[in-house]
Amino acid sequence: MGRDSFEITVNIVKMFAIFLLMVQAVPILVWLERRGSAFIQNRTGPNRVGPLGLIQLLADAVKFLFKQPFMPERGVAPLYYFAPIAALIPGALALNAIPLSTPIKIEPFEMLGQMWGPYTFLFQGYDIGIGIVFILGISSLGVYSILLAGWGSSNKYSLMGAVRGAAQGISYELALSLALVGILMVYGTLSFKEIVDAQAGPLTFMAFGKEYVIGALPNWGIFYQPLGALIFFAATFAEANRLPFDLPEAEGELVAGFHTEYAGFSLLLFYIGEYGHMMVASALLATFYFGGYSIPFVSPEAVNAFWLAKVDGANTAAILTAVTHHLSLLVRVALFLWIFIHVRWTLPRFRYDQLMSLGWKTMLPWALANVVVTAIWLWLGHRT
Amino acid sequence: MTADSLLFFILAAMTVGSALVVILASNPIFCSLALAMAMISVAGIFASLNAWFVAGVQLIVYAGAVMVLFVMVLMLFDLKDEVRAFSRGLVSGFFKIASVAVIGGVIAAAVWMSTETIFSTAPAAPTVNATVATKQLADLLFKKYLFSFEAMGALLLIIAIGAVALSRIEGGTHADK
Amino acid sequence: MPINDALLNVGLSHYLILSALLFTLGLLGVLLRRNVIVILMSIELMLNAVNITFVAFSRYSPTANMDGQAMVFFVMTIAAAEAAVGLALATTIFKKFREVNIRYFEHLKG
Amino acid sequence: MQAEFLFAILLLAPLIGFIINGLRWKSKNYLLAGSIATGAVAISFIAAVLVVMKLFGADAPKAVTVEYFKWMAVGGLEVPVAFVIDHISALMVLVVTGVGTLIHLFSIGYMSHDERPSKYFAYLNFFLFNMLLLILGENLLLMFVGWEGVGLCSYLLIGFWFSDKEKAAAGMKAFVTNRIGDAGFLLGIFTIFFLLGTVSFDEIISKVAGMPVEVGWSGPITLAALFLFIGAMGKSAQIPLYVWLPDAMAGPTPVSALIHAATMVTAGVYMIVRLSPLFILAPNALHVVAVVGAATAVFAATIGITQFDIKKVLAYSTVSQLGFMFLACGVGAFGAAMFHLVTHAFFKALMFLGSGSVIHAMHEEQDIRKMGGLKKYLPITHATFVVGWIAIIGIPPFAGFFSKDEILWKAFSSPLGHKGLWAAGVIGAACTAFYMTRLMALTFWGKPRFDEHKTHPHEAPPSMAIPLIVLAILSAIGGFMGIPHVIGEILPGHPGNWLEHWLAGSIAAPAGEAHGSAIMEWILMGISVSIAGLAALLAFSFYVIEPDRPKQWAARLPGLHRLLENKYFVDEFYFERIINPLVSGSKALWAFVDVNFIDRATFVVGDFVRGMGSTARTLQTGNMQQYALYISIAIALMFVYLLEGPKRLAELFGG
Repeated sequence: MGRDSFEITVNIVKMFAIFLLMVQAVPILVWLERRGSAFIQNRTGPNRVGPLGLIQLLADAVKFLFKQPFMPERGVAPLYYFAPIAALIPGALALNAIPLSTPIKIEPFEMLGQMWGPYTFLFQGYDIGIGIVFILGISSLGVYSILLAGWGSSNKYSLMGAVRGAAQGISYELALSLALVGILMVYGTLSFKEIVDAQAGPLTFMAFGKEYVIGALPNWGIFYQPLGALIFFAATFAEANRLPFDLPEAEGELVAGFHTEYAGFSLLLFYIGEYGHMMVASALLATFYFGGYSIPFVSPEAVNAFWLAKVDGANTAAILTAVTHHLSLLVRVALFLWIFIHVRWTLPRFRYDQLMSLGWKTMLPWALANVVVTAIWLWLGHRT
Repeated sequence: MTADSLLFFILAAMTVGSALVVILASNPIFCSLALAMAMISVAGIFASLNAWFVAGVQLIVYAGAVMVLFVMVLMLFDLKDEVRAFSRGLVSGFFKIASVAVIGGVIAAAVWMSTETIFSTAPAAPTVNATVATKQLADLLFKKYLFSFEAMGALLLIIAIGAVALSRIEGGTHADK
Repeated sequence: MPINDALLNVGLSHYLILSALLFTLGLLGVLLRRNVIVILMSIELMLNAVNITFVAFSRYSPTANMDGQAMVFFVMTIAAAEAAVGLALATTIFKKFREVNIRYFEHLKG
Repeated sequence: MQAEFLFAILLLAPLIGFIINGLRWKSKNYLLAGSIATGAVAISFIAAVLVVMKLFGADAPKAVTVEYFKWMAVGGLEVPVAFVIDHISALMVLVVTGVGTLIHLFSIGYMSHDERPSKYFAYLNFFLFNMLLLILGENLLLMFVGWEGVGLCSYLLIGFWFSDKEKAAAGMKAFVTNRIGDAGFLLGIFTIFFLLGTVSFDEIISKVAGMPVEVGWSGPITLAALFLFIGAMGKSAQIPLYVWLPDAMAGPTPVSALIHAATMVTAGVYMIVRLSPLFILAPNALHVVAVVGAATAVFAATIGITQFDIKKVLAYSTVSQLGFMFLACGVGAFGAAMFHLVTHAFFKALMFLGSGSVIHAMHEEQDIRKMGGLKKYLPITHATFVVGWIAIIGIPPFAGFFSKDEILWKAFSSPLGHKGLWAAGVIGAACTAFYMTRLMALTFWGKPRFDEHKTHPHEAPPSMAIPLIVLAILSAIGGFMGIPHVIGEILPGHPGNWLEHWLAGSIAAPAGEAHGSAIMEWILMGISVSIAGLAALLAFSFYVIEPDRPKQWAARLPGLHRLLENKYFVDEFYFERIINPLVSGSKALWAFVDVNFIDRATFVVGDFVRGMGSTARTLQTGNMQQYALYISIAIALMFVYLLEGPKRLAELFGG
């Protein structure tokens, strides 16, 4: 009983912490987006409030919080108010399922006159065995927030945006899932941790029963699944409703799409949901195709040994090891987030028919081809 | 044990509650959203039965695709609250509810009588790692049930063609042309 | 205490009774509602009830038996197919009558 | 390579060819269609060779079996989709795919002027797929699927030029006649399943292994064997179900070569050889097989003497040769039957293709009275035809000699044999020699009887010549795989009877001592060869030296000639005695019984039902929820009944 409740408490705390992490990253990303877009468009961007305009975030947050919340007269209150909350759930749940660093093995120690541990602290919200399927299932729920918002606002533009968003979500989820099937076939597991572990060391190919090692490259998924990575990357844009796939909120056609009628805090929640989606996508991209939290060519044991030599106490070293790996993941996530932002301010928006034909006629067949080619490649690799 | 049973009762309550909303709500949009909720709860129930992969697929297929389709179609129809959501007819209504009650009662009674001690836990099979279980499932689907699996593929293709053909008809079943 | 026992030990029969409940609710929906789409949704409810029994039996069979879970996939496929055709039919009816009442299907009697 | 993989290629290559050509059935590009089809069969042939290689070697298995998936499981019957290649089917599969490839190649040239080449090649490929299913299927049901499939393809190809009513009717005749045989085959399968509880060849053979030989006529195994033989009769054109095969010549000639000479019609023989351990237990059934076979051999050969259509002659020859194979089966010489099947496939395919080449050259002329002297126009066709001719009349050392002679010897010496059977065989062989020589003489030798200014016969293109040459070589040397012991002993190196050795493990042999000595075999061999030679010489003198003699003889024996020329009036007999009485009887029944009794009864029933219906019609409101209500009420009642609801309620409340 004691053990269970401790576990439950730890998990709840972790989930909450990761949720907060997601929320707290949003202002930084907003700032980055504004500065970045200004940089791309040869403008200055926010630069008055605080150094580099950093305090602008705080001002924005205050503005959002103090705006008067209101609802369209003929809106459907339960749906209208639930939609922004629903926008947060998939992102937060998905981010919780991704391992953000190596597990921390805490040796027994004494604190407050009591022995604690040993305990293995997982650096993720919860370890769910079927990680990939879970992520797909959760992210497929993302369209509900758009649909609810669209219907609840009782606004023509909102509804059109919502229907567009739903159709787009369903369409691109196919390509997304099929791209992940390739990963599934290569690694033969649904668990994120095992996928990350499998990407350690130098690049190792199996061909006709023989092993070929390419020492200069890390053993990352992108070398096994280049096409899959491309499709996954493109589909995540559509799933996150980012430009060039932001048809649901196309401001030129639909005012602001599904969140036309939202303002203030509830609009902020939508933003958090969108950025959360991007964060999840970046973390997944890093996990599946770029080695996750692992550091190229350096094993976690080596990092641990390094910290053991620097500091005293195994637990401190273990924590520092986890932090190091976490930073390694964060570097990748930041890089991908920047790519998300850069693409948004570089590419024009698709037309709706182009979007659909890209999804169904280009990405889906290629994703299928990727699955078939992967199957043949694996079959060839393991036969002599 | 307590945490598990608590989870089950919460999920069961959610499922039944959403199902009730599905059949009682007068606005079809609420019906469909409640059904989506029910699907998610059923996914939770699958998870509580250690059928992780099935739960995931339930989320992806039912909650993520089928229900979104329903909601989308309903939104496009722009249906308002229905004045008469239920079919009329006192006698047939009585028979309907009575027959359903009998079916439900009989199933419940059957479950009640079929297990020796109704509330004692049946010996559950040993739980296995989710990845291993998924592999077993794949083995079944791609070996034992391969033919059915392929047949399902053919069925889906036919359905896709049929649905497209149906929706391209102009003016419904009694078109003038 | 049987009641206490029933609350604390969740077993096969709990799932079966839940499934029976869902099934009857779905059946009620099919019999009573007038909106075609809601009827389709009630059918989905019934199919889900069946799925629960499949998975429950698979979990509580004495040997680790995954056949029940495999069946769920087939049920899901059928359900998806049924939803697709049902919605296409509903759309056709809607185009004609601007409503999706089940009574318009009486015209199919011929 | 993996056996699963090879079997899949072997079977699927023709199927894929069929699908491709079937999807582009409107195309008139005969070269592309033909290349696809030929390529598919060639791939199949290579796969077959690779599979058969597995059977060679010191520790090679006796059979390679591959099971793909369960087809059906009903009660005690479990039928997997499994394929087997053993020493019997190896022989057959090589012949079918090998000869099939050559005939496909030949067809490219032959069908070059046709309207629908894609359809033709699609059918041909589909035929091969079904044939392979028939040969390789590991159980009777799978074999039956192939059996029906080849029947269907045969029907489609006989009636390929269906705009001609007669040809369409020929297809129908083949189909219907085959159905009679198929019913017998199906009954045979049922009997076997009833008897042994299985349809798998392997299990059938292992189950009958220990059974005693059945004496008498009413034993279950005899019954099963006779039923199966009826099936074989239909497919392999034996008396009395042979009538469809001569008419089947309405189809394109390569089809006649492939389906109605080399492969499909031998399916009956193959089936009996396959089940030889079962047949050997029913000597009475085997006697029937032998007598029917011998009778067919003689009967068809005598008809062949008077026919004037080049393909009809060959068709009757095929029927007659099939009779020889059944004769071999009937005397328990299953190896000899297989041997003759293989050599016959070579030389009869050769002769059919040769006749195709002749018909092609003569602009669709099939009457040999209007040919003659084609030797100088068609040198390659003539040369290869000569090889086939020598092979079929049994002149050593060509293929036909070895196989036919082995059959005759076995008919004489086997414990199941009889001198009468041997004599019938010799007469059949003599007739064969006579009519084949006649065919040669009328077609290729003598003076041209067609207008040389109007018709310009031309030699076949290479795509048609190559198959002819390859088949001629095979017809010439094919016999060496089964050299009789007596000849082997005097040859240098003492070659053994390779085929007999190869098949020994897979087929059954009759119990009992063979009678007759080596000297006897030499004498009989001499007799049969010399009789055949004499018959050939006689025909040569009749048709080349003194072309008037046949007419005189026909005038001298008008009755016999009329009988033979009209094929013993069998078709007429069937029409007069079976079909017409059936039709008129049915008419009488219709006029009296049907109108007066059955119609009355049905009207009464109909009125009753209509009355019921108009009452029940009110139930069909079109209201789907009402329908659902009926269903749910029915389910509720069913549940209550199944769970003994009333009883339980009574228990609950009554005490």
